[in-house]
Amino acid sequence: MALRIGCAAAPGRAQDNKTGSWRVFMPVVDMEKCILCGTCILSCPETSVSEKDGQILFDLDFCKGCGVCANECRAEAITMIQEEK
Amino acid sequence: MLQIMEGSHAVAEAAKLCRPEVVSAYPITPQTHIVERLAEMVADGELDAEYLCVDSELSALSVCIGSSAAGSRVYSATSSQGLMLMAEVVFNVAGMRQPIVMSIANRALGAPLSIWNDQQDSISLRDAGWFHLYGEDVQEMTDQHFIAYKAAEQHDVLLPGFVCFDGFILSHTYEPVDIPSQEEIDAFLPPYVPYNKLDAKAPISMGMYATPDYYMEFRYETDQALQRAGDAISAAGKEFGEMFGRDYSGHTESYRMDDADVAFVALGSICGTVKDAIDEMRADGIKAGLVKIRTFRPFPAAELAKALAGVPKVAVLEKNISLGSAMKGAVGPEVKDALTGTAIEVYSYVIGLGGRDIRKKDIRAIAALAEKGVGNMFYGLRTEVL
Amino acid sequence: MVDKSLELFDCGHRACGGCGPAMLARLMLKGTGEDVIVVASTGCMEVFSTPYPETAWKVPWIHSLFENAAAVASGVEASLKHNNRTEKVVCICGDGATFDIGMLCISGAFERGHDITYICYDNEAYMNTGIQRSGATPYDASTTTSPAGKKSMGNSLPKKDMPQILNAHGASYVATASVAYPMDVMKKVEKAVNTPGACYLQVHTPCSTGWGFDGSKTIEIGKQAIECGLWVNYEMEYGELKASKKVRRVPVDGYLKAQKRFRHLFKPQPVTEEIAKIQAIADANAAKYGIDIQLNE
Amino acid sequence: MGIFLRELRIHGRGGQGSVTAAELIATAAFKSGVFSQAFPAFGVERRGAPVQAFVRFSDEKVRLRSQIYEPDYIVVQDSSLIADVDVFSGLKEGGIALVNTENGIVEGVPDGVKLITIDATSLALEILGLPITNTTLMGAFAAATGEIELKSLEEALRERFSGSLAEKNIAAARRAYEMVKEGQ
Repeated sequence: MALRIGCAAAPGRAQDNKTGSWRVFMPVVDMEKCILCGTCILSCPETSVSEKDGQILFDLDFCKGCGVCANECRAEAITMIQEEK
Repeated sequence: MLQIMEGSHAVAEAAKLCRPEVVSAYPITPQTHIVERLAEMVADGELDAEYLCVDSELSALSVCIGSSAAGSRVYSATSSQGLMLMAEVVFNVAGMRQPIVMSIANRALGAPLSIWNDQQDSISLRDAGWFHLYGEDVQEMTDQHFIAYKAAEQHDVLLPGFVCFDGFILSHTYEPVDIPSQEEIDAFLPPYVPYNKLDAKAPISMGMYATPDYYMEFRYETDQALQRAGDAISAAGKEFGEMFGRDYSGHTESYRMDDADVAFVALGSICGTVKDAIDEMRADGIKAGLVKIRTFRPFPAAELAKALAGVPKVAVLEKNISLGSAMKGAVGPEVKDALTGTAIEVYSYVIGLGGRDIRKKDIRAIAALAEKGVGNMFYGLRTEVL
Repeated sequence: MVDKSLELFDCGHRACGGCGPAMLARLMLKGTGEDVIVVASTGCMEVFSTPYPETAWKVPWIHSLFENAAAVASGVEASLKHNNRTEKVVCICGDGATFDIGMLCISGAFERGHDITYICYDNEAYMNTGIQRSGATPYDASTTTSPAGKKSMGNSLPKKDMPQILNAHGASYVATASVAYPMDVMKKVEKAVNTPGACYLQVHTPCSTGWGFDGSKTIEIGKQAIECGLWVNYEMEYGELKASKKVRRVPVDGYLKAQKRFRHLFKPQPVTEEIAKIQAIADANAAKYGIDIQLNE
Repeated sequence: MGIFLRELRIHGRGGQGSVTAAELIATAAFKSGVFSQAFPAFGVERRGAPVQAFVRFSDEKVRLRSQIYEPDYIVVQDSSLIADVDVFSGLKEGGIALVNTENGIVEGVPDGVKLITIDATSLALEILGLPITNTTLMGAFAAATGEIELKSLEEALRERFSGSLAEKNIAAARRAYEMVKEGQ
């Protein structure tokens, strides 16, 4: 049966939907200003902000460019810039 | 063991023997004695199940969805208005492919309010994706619970089933019934093995929504599964017959159909009265017969066509009314459809609504009407009060 | 610092940019951990997170209907109990499913005292179907079924006090939270799932589309609601108030002005008597929950 | 056909235990080797309202599900019912009417019907201490019709009731059985 009985599915397929294409503005972080407080990570509705080796990373495959991270950044380290497509 | 007991209590015994882990129901006449008895069994430690005394039928069947999805065998029972209150959930259960078995003590629907028997409740939900079994007597309706669980839980089926029996007429009747032992039922009905279940060790999402790209395919799959349920019911009925001597491999049962000039088609307890009436008619030279429908969903069209082949007239006895339809009853058109391409005349007779008693003489009168080609009507209306 | 590999709510879901409920879905699962079964009602979150076959849920999740999540969860819990399983059972339902259509099933589940946590994501209207009023819609908010007009100031009814209704059922733990305070949400979810019995959590989840503000302001709006006293974060245990978030309260005007749903209160000119009524609601909240920071403190 | 079907209709009032009586008679008949069927006239009657219950007895499985219109036997739990209800309706010629009455006077008994009266109320009061007549009438029914054996009736009563309650009911049934036997 190709369809999962009862309209059920295993996790993993949501990532097929690359919501990054919805974006108009793109977040850019100035690591000079960033204090690594994690607010942007916790606030992101898309689970698309992460930190690795002291760097804040945006997963642009999924970031919808809502700007919550920039709005909430207390160090004002994130700016939203218009993206060229 | 053959013993005498009330129909409702026999159903409760059957439910218990199927070892449900969760029982969730809301009391409604004439189903109450079933759930009261199950509550006693749990209270006395005879049945090791979670018994949820819920706020409504809506919750009762919703609880069943949750427990079933979590991997438990579950049981519920209802009637009439209760079934209507859970109607949205009824459709949902089938779409979610949860093999829940629910007893329906058939009762009329309001308005006007009526606590008495007809089959409007379950017939009205014939398109919900559940299989429907109808019992003629306490023995048959009891046995059908074992068959229902067995068929429902097959992995190529995974659909819920109604076990329907006439409220009061069967639910409140005391008669001898053979109740199998726990060992026998354990041998017939193995523990439930879910196909999908909610489990943190292997997460899945159940009951997602489908866009137009998928919805029709899910409905198609459900229909296919319901067709396979027919085979599963038949196979389980045959196996049950081999183990217990009562064979339910047929979706229909023919009674004195040899050379019949008029055949009745009916569901449920009325079939007993019809059989007695047929014996009388045959003694008087009227060649009548009966084809009883045991499995109403999936509709056993091919089996009915075979059973009714060559009979000039068919009288479908309907304990329901499909308001506004041409034939009046809901079963008649399906019987007629099954006989497409034949010269057999099919008539519906709406009879016994809201507990109106049905006697042998009524059955004889309907045979006479069918002979004359008069049908698709209410039978036995009290015209003086109209 | 949060490691993305621990995320239980996947990216790729279809919520609007800046979605408050999507924030909650993530935070909630951080609070529960992975040993959980989630029961969802029909609603915005269900639709944006589970179009077949793309589920955003990495934990077991089930949706049945709009109104029956509490009953489905009761059934899940009964099955787990019977089989000595350890998963926590959590409902996540919108305010329509909670305040209105689901009341019967919720009342039954809380009366029976199942060991479940019911979380309402409160965005104060039926957002899934296009912003119709619910029992959670605040006074004077304009929605598509309570529109402001020449003879209407919007929703004429006060917000239903759902937490008190569940307190009256004897719930072990009842709390409110806001996605504007993520750590507080996670902490309360964790507390609720570890408290035996039926627990209720009502989380303010601003909706940029439904309320009319820019998606970047979701958290800012949530904070404003708390700072003016129109939303109060508190915790109750067995019906007793245990804690509430204290604020230096500001007038309600700023919060209202920031949202299109209250625009009719200010344009063409301010309707001072209506704004005063809303201020009175905030004042009553402040008095009831003791949220005002006193100057001498 | 060959099926020899006998039918009983019990007339009582809500609360008098007519349904229980029908069930116990069917149980006793089953224990006597008969295929029996008992069912109430399904209704919403409250305490005191006239009610009916039915029993069928047969040597083979009973299939008929209609109510009973032409009974072989009727049991009337309270003679005051005769004024309210046509208890004799359809009673077959040669049929038996068992009526609970204090004074033995029963009006309107059709011709050809065998009337048996018993003061079941006094008997029940004496033995059970309660005016509950159904078990007493069961004993009388057993004696009057021979459909059920007294031994089977006692068994059925022991299954339904426990301890001294069972024994008192059995004593009442047995006493009524003897009284009817003596009267015959």
